[in-house]
Amino acid sequence: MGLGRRDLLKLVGGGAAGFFLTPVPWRLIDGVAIRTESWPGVPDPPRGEVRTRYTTCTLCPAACGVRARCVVDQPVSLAGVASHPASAGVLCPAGLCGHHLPLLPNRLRQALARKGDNFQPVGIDAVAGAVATALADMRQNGSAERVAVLDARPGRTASLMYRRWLRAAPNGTYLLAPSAEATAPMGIDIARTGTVLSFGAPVLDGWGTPGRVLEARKTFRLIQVETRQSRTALLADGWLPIRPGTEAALALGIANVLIEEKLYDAAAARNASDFAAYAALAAQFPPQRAAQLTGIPAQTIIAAAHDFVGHGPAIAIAASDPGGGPLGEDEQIAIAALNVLSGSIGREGGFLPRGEASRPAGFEEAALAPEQGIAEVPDASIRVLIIDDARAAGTWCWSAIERKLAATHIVVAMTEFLEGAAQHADFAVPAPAYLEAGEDAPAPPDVPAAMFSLAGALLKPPPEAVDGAAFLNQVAGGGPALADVLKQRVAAIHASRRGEVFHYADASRTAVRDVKSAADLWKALEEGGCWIDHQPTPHEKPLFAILGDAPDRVLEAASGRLPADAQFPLALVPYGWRGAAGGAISPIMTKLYQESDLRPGGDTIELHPDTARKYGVADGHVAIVQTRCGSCQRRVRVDESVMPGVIQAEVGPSASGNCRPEALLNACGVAGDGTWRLARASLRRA
Amino acid sequence: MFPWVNGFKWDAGHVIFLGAFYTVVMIVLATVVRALVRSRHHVRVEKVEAFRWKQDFHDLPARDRRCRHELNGEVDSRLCENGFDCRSCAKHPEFVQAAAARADLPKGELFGFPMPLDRLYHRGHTWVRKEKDGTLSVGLDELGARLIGKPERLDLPELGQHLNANATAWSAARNGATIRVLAPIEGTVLATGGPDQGWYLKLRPDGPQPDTRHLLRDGEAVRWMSRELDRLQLLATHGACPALADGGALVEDLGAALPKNEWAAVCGEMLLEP
Amino acid sequence: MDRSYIARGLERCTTRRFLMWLLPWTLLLAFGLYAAGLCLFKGLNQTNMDNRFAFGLWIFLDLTVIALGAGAFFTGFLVYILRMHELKAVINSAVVIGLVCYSGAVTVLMVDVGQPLRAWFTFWHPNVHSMLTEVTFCITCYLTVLAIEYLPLLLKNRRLRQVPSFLVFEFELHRVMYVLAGVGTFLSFFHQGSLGGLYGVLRGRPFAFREALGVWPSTFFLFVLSAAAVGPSFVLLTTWLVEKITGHQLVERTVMQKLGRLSGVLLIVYVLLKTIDTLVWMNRTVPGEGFSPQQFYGFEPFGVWILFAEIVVFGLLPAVVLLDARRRASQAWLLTAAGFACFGVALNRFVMTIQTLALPTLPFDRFLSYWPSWQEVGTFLAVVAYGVLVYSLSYRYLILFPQERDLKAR
Amino acid sequence: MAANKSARYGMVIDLDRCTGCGACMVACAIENNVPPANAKATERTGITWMRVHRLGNGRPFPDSRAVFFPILCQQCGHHTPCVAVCPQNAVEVDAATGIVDQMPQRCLGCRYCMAACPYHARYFNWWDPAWPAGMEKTLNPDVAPRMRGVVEKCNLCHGRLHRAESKAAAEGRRDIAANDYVPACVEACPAKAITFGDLADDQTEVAQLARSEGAFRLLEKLGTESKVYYRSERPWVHQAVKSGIGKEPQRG
Repeated sequence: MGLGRRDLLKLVGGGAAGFFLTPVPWRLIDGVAIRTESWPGVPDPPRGEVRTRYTTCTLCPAACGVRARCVVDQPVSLAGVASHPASAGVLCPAGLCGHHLPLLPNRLRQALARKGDNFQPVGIDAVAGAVATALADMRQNGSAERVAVLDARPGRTASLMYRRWLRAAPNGTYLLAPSAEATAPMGIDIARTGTVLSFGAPVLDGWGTPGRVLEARKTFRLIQVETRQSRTALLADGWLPIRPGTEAALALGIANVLIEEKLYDAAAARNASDFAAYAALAAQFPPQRAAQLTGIPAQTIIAAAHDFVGHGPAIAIAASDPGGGPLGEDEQIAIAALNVLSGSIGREGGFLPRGEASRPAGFEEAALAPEQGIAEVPDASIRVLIIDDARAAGTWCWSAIERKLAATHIVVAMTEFLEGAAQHADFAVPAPAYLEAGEDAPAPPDVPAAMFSLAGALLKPPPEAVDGAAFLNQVAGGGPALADVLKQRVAAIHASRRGEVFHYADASRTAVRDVKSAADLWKALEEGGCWIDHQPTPHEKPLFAILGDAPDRVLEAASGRLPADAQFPLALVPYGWRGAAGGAISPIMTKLYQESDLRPGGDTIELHPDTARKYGVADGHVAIVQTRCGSCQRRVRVDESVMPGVIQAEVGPSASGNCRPEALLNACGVAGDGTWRLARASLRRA
Repeated sequence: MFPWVNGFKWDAGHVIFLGAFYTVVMIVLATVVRALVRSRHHVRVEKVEAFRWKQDFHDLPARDRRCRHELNGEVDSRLCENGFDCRSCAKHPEFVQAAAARADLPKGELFGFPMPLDRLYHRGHTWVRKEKDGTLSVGLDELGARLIGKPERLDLPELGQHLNANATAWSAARNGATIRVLAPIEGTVLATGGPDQGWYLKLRPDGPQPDTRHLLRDGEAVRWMSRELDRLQLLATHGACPALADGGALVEDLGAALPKNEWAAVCGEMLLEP
Repeated sequence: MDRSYIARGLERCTTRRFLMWLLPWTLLLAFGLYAAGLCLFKGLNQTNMDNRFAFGLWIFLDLTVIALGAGAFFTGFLVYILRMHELKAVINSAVVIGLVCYSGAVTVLMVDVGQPLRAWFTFWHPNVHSMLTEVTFCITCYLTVLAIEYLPLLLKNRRLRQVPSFLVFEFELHRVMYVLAGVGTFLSFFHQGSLGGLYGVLRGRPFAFREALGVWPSTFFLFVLSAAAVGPSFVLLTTWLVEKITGHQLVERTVMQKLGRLSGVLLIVYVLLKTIDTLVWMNRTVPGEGFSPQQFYGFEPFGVWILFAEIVVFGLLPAVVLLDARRRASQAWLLTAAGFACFGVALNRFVMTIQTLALPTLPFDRFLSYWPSWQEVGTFLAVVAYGVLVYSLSYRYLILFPQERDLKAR
Repeated sequence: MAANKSARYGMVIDLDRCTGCGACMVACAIENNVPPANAKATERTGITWMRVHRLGNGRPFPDSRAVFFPILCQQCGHHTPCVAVCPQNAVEVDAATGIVDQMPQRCLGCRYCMAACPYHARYFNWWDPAWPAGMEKTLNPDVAPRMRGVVEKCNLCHGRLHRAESKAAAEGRRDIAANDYVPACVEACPAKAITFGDLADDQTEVAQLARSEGAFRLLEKLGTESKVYYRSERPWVHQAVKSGIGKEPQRG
């Protein structure tokens, strides 16, 4: 018996040993190895049919063509549309991850009403009701107060609808965003431009239509006038590091050289009614004086002037930087005048008047409220303010808008996120996000030819979301839906029989006159396409005044914007990058400002080593930037490329997330014309 | 790892590296297994006690492993290599012959310390006496008795159990320590006594003429004992105890006289337990 | 009360005092285990390591600890293979030190890898050309060997040896110990070496990269040599420390001096070869990779002084002292020299690991700084505490120093 | 270019065109399901298979100049540092494409390869990969996200290579068409600064650019035969690269 048991044990033991000599257990272990891949924290990408769909980017005025790779209906990646007439197959970082925006956790999904310092849910009809009663009240006692729509993305069909609606409303006022690029009166024929003299415009870092500009970069020379060694300055053929706020002086200095040396386009000058006055003004800024003011050596200024007209066609631009705000009107005049001297206005390779896609009947200019800048509206005059796309307004100075509001007022923000201006509103109304709104994209600001493209919705908006038009209809109790007006507009374009359709899918083009019906045109645009008019032909140059009514203001501007100030010895130069300067951004953008040091981030300031030493701060310290209008706390980065005596502050997202741009922007203070480019500041370690 | 596992290549690197690895594993495994098997075998054939003594003897400090013939003054310095079992010692007979000439008549006591010479002494402080009936009585000698005194517990072997020389004959527990006593000679247990009887065991020898060459007798025993007393004194004074305080007479019961730990250590030393 | 577990004739403090001694170490161990737990369950984001400082405190200390633990294999080699019997006096202690160092190092490595559950992949899909594979295989094998070498000590415990089969097994093991010592020496040679190779093969780290001799970079042999050199020194130091703490003399002074001398002889050879290696590196290897040696010492605080300290102050100096019989005779000199030798090797491991990673390799790189997080420090303290506990228990209940009793009897 | 005839995929990055916008980094992260940063992540613990660095000329304002340096796995072709060191063969060089491939499912996270890589192109998952709730929907179905505690790096968009291969197979072609396989960063670069293709095929634009004047590789003397080339007309850039380490960068 005992013996039997022993045998049994032997058998089992031997069996076990034998088993381990076979591949079986090892195979099993191999399998286990693979299994360790499935780990709790790792999400499983959804599978499904992969399709390619097309739309147009509406995150900035560039209106780039978008090719979306979708799993079933969900876009999983965005890319440019190759050989797109404007964007030339390019998307910017923000555009590449635009499909994340609708899914952001802080998405606004229902209307909110302000209660004290925080918001409470409310029905949209209640919001509309509040606006309606306010309007009724204004009508009743015919008050002089205004109803205003502040449009962050002008030039859309929706903008036209606002303007028509405002026309009917009491003192309806249509306001343009302080730094609206879309409203440039003329386009640039960049493909044929010979020289670009840029006053702080981020030409290579998100200006106009990036694809188009970068493609043309091979052919134009770039002279960058900028305090900051921006990305554009780094890649420019010449960089003129200019003392903050003295752009006008440089412009006049260059003008001086050109006029003295008779290097300007006399023919073009003859069209200017007040050229003599302008020349006289320029005469006050010989290179030496300009050098004193701008800190750029006289020789360099002279050389720049020669450079400028040396390789025509030459244009001078002073577009805005999304964080730094636009240059003051007067600087703009001084700079624009250079285009008269280079004769680039209305000629190939220069500025060409922008065409516009035909409008449907009832939207003639006469039937619409005029476009106005915030500066043009008297203070304390707005009773009802409706802000469209408040998110894009992330870099406005609220103080500029606030001072326009009447004592009792309602501010309604149509927005996807409770960001930017929306935080100051009385009501926040959820709007469809990017890729959710079936709307049109305005023609890019720098493209002379008229363009029209649909930003077809790839995703369903949240049930509560309403677009601006629908909201106004609700207020007014009826009116056409945006979609219908869009259809009308497409019909109008079809009727005009002008231009051609570019199809995103295969980069083919069809002349509009070959498109059978308006419906077909609509289909073509909705499936992914854009309509583009012929390149406008140069026309007779009209008579115009260079300085207009502002010769002394220009002179004042040219004498320097930043008077010395013992209490605030430093110059605060804010700057931002298109697509991230505003409120919400995709979390993937952390790659740029948190997981790398590619972008300093919105919680930092950059100083020259000497400046830092002088004010007792070092790399990594936290410093307080103080101006007359406010202050903000930021981490110091010491950088040899910064101009001594200057504080560079990025307006944008930050790893710490605790830094909102407002603090900085408000500290910058706002000029009468609603710009905030510069401020005097002092610095101390926190 | 193995030819059938993903990533394995039959190249020199793999063959050499893994070859070396498996060899090492095999060697280690083989060594351990061998040790296990052998030890299992020894346990089965009850060689345990032999091993225990072997080790104990090996672990004894050199001064406690002196050859009996050195103690006897026949050689200057010699260490025992046979665990005090002279029967398996090649040199022993030579010494005996050499010593044969030298005959002396010792007296049966050592500074008033009884040392009967009718018996043979083992270096573990036990004695063996051949009885008329051919059995062997085994007991503790005077020193051993005084060391252990009255044990609280006594583990004596069962009747009929066979003991080997130098195996544990019995163990006595006292002061929280157990002291083992070595068997002076092999034999089968016939009866067990205790401190009061004056003897502990009665053994039936394995053969008619038990071989007792390894045991100490007569003068040799006396000389050994006197040396043992010196050793005890050394240990005791080291522990500062009253052992020989009164001019040389050993106290009756060291177990009571010494502090517990001290006593255990001394017992270990004297009864050849490391 | 645990008297019956303590070998007869050994003086040990009372149980109460012993527990008091264990208490703080136990607390430290608990704290360290908590820290390690954080790293295991929350991930290595608990440490201050990063993509650039991929290795930190842990790897540095692992290398150091294993170098110091080399006393185990080297003493074993001397006793069982070269039959230097006087070293029997410390072999047991050396084995315990070795066991502690290696098991500790392996434990930390387990925490150090991102996916401990996959640690066995190295055995499963071994890349035989990787130094780390060599290290993993050898260390695990050698740890097993050490455990087996530790077994007899354990079984010799006064209580355990009452169990017949233990007694016999211990006896049998003891008889084959020389085989294990041989295997241990073989394994140690390779993993001490491949630990050196670990950094020597990094072509991408010109500061660490060394020319190959055969299949191994020169650091392979330097590490073996330096480890063998400090092994005895460390055994010497620990023995002295235990003597100080317990107040007993544990080994003959001559044994200590013997250890010192061994260290000295090996150390002087090491210093010589290390110097040659450094010269070859400066004049051949580095220029060949398009750098100049000065570039590596341009970053404070790691100036040339660190090289000088490593080779002269903590290499040549102690070697000379240990080789001088008169100095060796003085306890103070002996111990100081041994201490210097150990520190020198620790410094060498530090330079190889930390300094290598701190140095930039690309034009836009920065010289990086790194400071371990408390979780990293805690995890290491756990190993220290664990070591002290194991050694204390072993010292109390096992016979680590065979000479102790005789020396006491004197 | 061919997947079966052994190709050597590589790229030439024109530093004079790179504007440092970061589109490549974003596109890469989206294509390869690289998670957004953990709140505690820094530029030393983040995951950026493609990372744009800024190299200054070390001179003060107004003479300071800088260039943007996109760094990705340099796809070393000769004693590839990371391959030799990996203890469990988790890194392999694909003979057919020359792509250095990291197998996260076999990596145990010892990070030895990271210490070995002189280009710092390897990244460790210090945290569990986490996307904001609901955003998992936007993951690329062709690429499996990696778990915490393993190393990952650029593999020249393996997902895209497979897609191109299966497309070729579907159309019964043996070789994949050049424009079917373009890594995300190359596709996304607005400045068209990156030229990608088969270096083994002399006819390709990339091969010619790689041999052109002003083209260079990082740490060329290490003899790693990397397949990522850079080019610049600016002399100081070449200077800075030659002078190697030793200059503090301007940022950070």
